Amino acid sequence: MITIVENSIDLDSVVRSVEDPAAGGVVLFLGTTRQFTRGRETLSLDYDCYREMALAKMEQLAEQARQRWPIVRCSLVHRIGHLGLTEASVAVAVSTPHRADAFDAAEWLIDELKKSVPIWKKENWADGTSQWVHPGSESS
Amino acid sequence: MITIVENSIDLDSVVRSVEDPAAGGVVLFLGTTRQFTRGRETLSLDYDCYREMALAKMEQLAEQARQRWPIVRCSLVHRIGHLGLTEASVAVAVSTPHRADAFDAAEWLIDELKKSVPIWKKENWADGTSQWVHPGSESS
Amino acid sequence: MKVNVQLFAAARDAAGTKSVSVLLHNHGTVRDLRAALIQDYPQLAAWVGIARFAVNMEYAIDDTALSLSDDVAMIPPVSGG
Amino acid sequence: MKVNVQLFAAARDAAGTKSVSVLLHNHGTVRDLRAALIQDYPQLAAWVGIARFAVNMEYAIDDTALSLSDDVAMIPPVSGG
Repeated sequence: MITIVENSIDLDSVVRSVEDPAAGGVVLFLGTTRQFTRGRETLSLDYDCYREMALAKMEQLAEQARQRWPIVRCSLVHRIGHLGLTEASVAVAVSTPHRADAFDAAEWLIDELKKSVPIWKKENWADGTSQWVHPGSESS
Repeated sequence: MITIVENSIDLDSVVRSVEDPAAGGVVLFLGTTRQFTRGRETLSLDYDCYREMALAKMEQLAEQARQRWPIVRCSLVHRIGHLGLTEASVAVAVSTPHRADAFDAAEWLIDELKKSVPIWKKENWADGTSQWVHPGSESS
Repeated sequence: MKVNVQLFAAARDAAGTKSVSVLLHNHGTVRDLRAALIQDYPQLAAWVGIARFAVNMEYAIDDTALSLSDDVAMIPPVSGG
Repeated sequence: MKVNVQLFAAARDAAGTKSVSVLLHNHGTVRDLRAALIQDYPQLAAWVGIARFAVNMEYAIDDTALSLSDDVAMIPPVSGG
């Protein structure tokens, strides 16, 4: 399951999507909305994406992960739109025959997703300002 | 949440138990019932435990993990009794401010749980035999 | 040829629009596109400098030549996840 | 003193019971317990050799001395997870 959703990510369906009799372990990563970043308070986030390309990149990452690890099933779900504190913006789920591979593949997938998938986060700060996060730019 | 349950592990409640505004990431590991182990087919599993000690050991592991990583919340749930294929026997959930710590702590917790928590698995093989798994013994 | 460039996030806010168009000579490259965007849309200059460009949903290099039918997007540093 | 030992998994199956009792002299150790179990319950001998023992829900070493009130359990190699 590789998808971009506008509402809450359904954890059960993500985990079910990677269940398989060949799997001995499932690793699920959720990126959640943190209240404080370097001392600055966040009230909420807004995510935007270049949808067609984001989906294509997510498919590519899943395919690359399959080439590196013995993955049984793999799902990537990103939520866009408005998110409150503690809500999950992204879910990565990987099932493998043996658990170490699931940990390695899930961590690689989220690391790569954050580097190459065209999705952007806007922080809505408690001081009333909002700011797109563009790592490496002056404004982020 | 550190607990031993007799029925299906409720994923939503496990994930909710580690949600926190201080967390930027959640890693959930599920150990699932695999159909084939070294070519041998499993139909189902039965788990037994020394309950009081298993809970005490799980609490100790969580405490040790808290000393090693900046854990926001951490849950360990083990299911005992009879499990069919693909069902989860164990759930480890860890939330941390930054995701790399959640991956490391969750992997450490499941590795240690498998070494020291007094819980045992019986394989019910497709050939009609059953066998307690005792790593290192001749029969396993 | 006229090239339409999709904009996102801070670049979209800076331009006040979801896409902009520039005129490039035939076989113009991403490098030419950057120069044209800076000239025609100075409010995008800071973002053009740090953005990648995607052509038909793949990241392109500055030497990539553009065609009339390409889908072109300006991809400022991403922050998904 | 009489020491009651909880059994689990294959050791329980081998003994056909959830716990067994052995007589140890006062201040007997886990090492003495292993010897007494092998003597009194030969069907447990293979498991006594590879098991750890827990005293009051902590893994004990062979030199650990036992008291009458201790909770003692034989812990064959674990396979949870």
